[in-house]
Amino acid sequence: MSIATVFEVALAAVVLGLAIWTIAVPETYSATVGFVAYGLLVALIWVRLDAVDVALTEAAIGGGLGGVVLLGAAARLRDAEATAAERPDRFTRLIAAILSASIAAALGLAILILPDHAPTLAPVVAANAGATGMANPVTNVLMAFRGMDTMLEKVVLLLTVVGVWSLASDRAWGGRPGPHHEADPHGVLAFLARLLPPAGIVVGIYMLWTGADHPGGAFQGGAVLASMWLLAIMAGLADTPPVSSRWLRFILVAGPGLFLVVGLGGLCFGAAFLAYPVAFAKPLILGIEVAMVLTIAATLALLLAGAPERNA
Amino acid sequence: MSSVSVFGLCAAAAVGLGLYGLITNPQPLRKIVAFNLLGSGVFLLFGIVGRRGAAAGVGNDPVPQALVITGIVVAFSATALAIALLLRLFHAAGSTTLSSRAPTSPRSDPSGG
Amino acid sequence: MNFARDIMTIACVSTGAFFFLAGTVGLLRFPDTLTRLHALTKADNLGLGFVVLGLLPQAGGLRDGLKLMSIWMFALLAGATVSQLIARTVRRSGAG
Amino acid sequence: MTEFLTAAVGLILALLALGLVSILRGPGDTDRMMAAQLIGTAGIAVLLLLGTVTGVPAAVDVALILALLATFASIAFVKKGLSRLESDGVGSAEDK
Amino acid sequence: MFRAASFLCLWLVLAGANPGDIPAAAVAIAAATWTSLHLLEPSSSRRSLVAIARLALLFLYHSVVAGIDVAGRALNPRLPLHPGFVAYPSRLSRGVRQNVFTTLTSLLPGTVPAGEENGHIVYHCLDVTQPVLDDLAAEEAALVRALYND
Amino acid sequence: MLSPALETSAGGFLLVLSIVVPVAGVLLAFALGDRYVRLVAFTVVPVGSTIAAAVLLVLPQNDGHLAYLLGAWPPPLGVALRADGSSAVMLATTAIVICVVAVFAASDFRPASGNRRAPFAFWILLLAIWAALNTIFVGGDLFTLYVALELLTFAAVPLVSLEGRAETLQAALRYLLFALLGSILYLMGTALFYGLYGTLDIVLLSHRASAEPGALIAAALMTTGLLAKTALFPLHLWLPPAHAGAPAAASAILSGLVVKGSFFILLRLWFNVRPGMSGFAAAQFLAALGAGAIVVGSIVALRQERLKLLVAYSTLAQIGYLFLMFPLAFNASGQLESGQALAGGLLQTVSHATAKAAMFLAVGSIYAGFGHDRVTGIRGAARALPLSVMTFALAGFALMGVQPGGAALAKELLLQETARTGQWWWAGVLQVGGMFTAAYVVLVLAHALSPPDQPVALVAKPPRSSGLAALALALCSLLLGLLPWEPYLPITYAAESKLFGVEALVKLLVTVFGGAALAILLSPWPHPLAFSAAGKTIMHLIAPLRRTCIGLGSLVETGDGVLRQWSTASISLLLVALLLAALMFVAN
Repeated sequence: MSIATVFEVALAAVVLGLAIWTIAVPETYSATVGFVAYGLLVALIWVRLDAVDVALTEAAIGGGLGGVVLLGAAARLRDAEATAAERPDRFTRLIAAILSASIAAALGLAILILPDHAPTLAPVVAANAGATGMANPVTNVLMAFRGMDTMLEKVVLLLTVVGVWSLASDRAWGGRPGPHHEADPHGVLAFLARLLPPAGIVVGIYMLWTGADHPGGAFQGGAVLASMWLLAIMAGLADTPPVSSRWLRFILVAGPGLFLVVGLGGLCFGAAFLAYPVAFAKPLILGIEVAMVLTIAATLALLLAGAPERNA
Repeated sequence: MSSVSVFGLCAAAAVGLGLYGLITNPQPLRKIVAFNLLGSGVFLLFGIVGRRGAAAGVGNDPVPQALVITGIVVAFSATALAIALLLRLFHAAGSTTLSSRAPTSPRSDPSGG
Repeated sequence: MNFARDIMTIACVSTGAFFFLAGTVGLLRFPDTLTRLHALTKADNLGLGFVVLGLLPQAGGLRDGLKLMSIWMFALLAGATVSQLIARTVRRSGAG
Repeated sequence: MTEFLTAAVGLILALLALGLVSILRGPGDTDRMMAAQLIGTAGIAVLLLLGTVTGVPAAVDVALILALLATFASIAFVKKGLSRLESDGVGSAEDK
Repeated sequence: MFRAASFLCLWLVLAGANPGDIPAAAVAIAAATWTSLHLLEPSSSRRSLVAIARLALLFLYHSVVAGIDVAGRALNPRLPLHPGFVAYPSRLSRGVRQNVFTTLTSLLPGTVPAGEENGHIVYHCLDVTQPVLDDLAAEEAALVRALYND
Repeated sequence: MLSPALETSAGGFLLVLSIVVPVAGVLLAFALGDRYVRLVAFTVVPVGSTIAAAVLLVLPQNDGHLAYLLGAWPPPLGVALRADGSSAVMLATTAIVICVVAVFAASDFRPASGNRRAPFAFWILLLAIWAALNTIFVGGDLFTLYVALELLTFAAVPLVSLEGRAETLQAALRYLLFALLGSILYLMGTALFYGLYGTLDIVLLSHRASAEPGALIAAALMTTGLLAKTALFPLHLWLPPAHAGAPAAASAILSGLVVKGSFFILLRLWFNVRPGMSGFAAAQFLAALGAGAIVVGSIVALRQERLKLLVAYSTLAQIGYLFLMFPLAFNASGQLESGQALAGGLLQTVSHATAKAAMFLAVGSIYAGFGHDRVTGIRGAARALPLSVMTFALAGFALMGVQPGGAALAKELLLQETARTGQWWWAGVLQVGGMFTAAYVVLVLAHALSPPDQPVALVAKPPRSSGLAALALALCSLLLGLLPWEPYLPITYAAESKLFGVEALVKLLVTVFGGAALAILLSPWPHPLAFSAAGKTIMHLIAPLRRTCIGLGSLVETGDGVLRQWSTASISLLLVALLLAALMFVAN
């Protein structure tokens, strides 16, 4: 075994250990902490697999924001743990373990016996990069070759917002999402929330901009911006806007909306729906991405904030 | 063992663990955590597939990468929606159990609809 | 020249690893949360600093080096503020 | 050089794992608040080294994101911990 | 202006100097500066660059010493710890100034600020037998010279 | 069946529009805010329906298939949209049901009323479901189908909990979690397919895929995931509470359309991706689960006190019905063939979509009128709410296979196939299924038609437009058998010829009387029949038999309760996956 393999085995072991902790630990709060750690470390695996775009997304959304959502719920649901139903009996657990292990084994087998010739689209993607003028192949796939998936996935995000908002009580409809955070304006938290967000904004926009040619893109940038906004909200320096705010709604549909408009433009004047004219491909895609980064940042932050709870 | 096999087995194990947790953990929140674990295992599977498909100049097939990014965002949305439902359920019912059979028992509350 | 750079990298990264080791030992040995907090924030931040220092010679240019430094600064700022927050919480909750 | 750096990555990773064991073991939630902080420093170190070893310059960007998001997660840890302590009747300086 | 320049520096460090980047850089810097001014009002006191540089060096030096200090204690078989709390009466006004001070001193060897009580900053120390209060006073003086020399 | 051509066909842009128009509606409604959502929805619905009609018109002129390359990128790099006859039929069905539900809900979800939250969510989610379903029907790529499937789930779940009561929230959460489990299994299979063949395009996969172990595992995982989303017995834990708890208009969409989305993807997977891969044994297994669904779903439905739950359990049984066609679709060489059996299955799908939606709407009106929906408490409904009871009756007739309904035609087609392939046992299941359907329809009608003890005082009078819309939908379902299907589905059977024969009448009578007998024997509630003297004597005579049957029924209900526990259901899910994989391995 080479030293690199030793490292890989160690990384896999740490990640799996955290996964086991997350599943096995009796207390929910500890499990969510374990999951955040897991998510952040899985990003290392993605770097090792040479998929930096995914590593960025996993670190930002999978581990970071996703973990924080879970953590917030765990903190709010502490009292519910006692009333929750008891664990299934030992027999059920045994059967579940056997079956899960069989599925995992089947999957492992399927991976190990994948054919040697390894079909790939990587050369085709590289060969067609010229059509968009961007050097990052992942951005090309997301925005051009599989643009439909990306657009629909933005609609999924929007629907999630609708779904979360629809859980508000009728009284709070139109109000501000999430609990009100009040913190000492002279405290350390407020201090950090004054210093970090501007730098975070630069980093977020950099992430978006560099996504054209290097790993990065709208999701990653949006996630950074969202976390900075939330930081300011948690420190009591900002508040979530009321859900009836027209500006907010406009920003939430800007990304998919622009995507749709550009796509329809392609349908009317160009080759096909979502086909970009070669000369304008890069500016068009960047324009969509700028709109999307705003949409994503607002959506992610609002999803973390939750349903409307307070009157505006 | 190549990195593909190591991480491939890791992905399969994460899937197994996630499934087990999803079945046996009684609290819904733990099920959601387990679902996220399961999801990340499946995403790693895509990563393995993409790594095998690495071509000259590209370390990992970009198509599976793009699929995973989409998948991560969808999984995050699912988590957010499930958590919101769970919190609202806790608020409305005072508990978060999923095992109640009240809605389908023959003599349930007639006011329900 | 190349050799000197490698020597410096090896020395600095080793030092960094040493501080990580010390931090982890501290985490394992120290008796309570607040003392463990010291171990975590101080030793690990220094360890990261040395790793960054060790990687500077391997970095492509001045910009990459500065980028590494700025990451360290972010980590330092985070460590300094978060440790205060945790310390406050611990003191208030009486667990320290 | 590559072997040395890989070994360093492995060492720091192992230390990170040990640290996580110690933190997650508890005993209190306040210990667990440090987890994201630990990953924020050790994880960044691993990432930076890994980026140099495997020749993936963009790993630095991942480290940057990790630094920001780990800080954010740490704050969330503390904040959620605080709100819980409050509900237990223990006031805190940070939350009014 | 000072802030805009520092964000420009951050952008240049992250993305490099590339003429094609100018629009993005401009947007980033404008947004960051606006946010920064919104979140934190500019202070009026004079700053001395030399003193800031000295402060930075002091800061680096302290963090190195702090790391070595903790490492030494952790690896020492006898585990020489005398943990406890110390209250330090700071002359700095509450708010950003005091926060800067606590943030800096959290990197001093053996101290972590753990909140405040009766106008004093409470520090948790690894070793209360060390001259913690004197070190803190020296640090405060350096900080005042650098940033808050009204 | 799907177009093999890798280029855009003449009317292909219609496929894009069928997705884009509802999506644009979602975005516009969200941006404009509470006051305009309904207006936007009422603008989008006619436009979308026109597009569906246009697809129906254009398709036959293009040899029965349409294709569109998004961004002009050919697969495997790009994503193609494709439509065949079945897509066109499903597009049209969806458009019709959505139209009717929109008319029905127009008064319920008025944005002007005090509560603005529910209308806002309802209309946006309605449009989103439409977009998701259309994407599923025309999507040509397994991952695009995954995104569409998630879109569907994310739109359907909030509909369940629209009223915000604790039990509906719980139902929504169960639904979401189980659906997520299903979609992640689907995604696993997708990853394996890409790893094996380097494409996710359905047509390209159909050329490349072969029955190798990895592909079989992938197919088993994907099938199971889709079964969980379709709520095939025993993976149905989420369906009854979710479909019974939602508002009537939402239930109609959920029961009529949403479960058909995952079912349609399953059809694509089995019939298009690799017809030879999914073996005969696995198909028998699916059909066996379907038979189980018919028996358990119907028996438990008969035992429900609440009408909405009864209808929800009937959905469960009807979903089982859809799976009976799988073993009948094999040709002589052991390959799945897109022939008459598939046509029958699709017809069954269309018929159930329209009839069940109408049924839920009718039940919703009854619920609104009476203020409750207890089966035993709706006596006199026929006089008080004639329109709703008539709708329920017509939809019920359509479901149980009365000529010239779609279900009747589908049943005839499937019976022919059982004869062709010599699988007589499925013919028996088909007949019994019709009888069970008749049982609960007769049960409800018997209660609704019997005179009340005291004059019925309605809590609220449902608007006439709603009632008429539902009635139109039920009628539509009952007349499906008369439509010309040839351009879209390979149906050579002439329904008109047997419309009024003696044979049809006998069949009808057998079904109805069988159903009535089953209803008397299995329903634990006091029968309206028992109030007449003759009825009392009969009831007295069969009392011991009835006690036994009710005992059996309660046993089935207990078993259903066990199966609907989370751990049991998810264990069954894994078992189904492993069994499917094993059966596929055996076959190959």
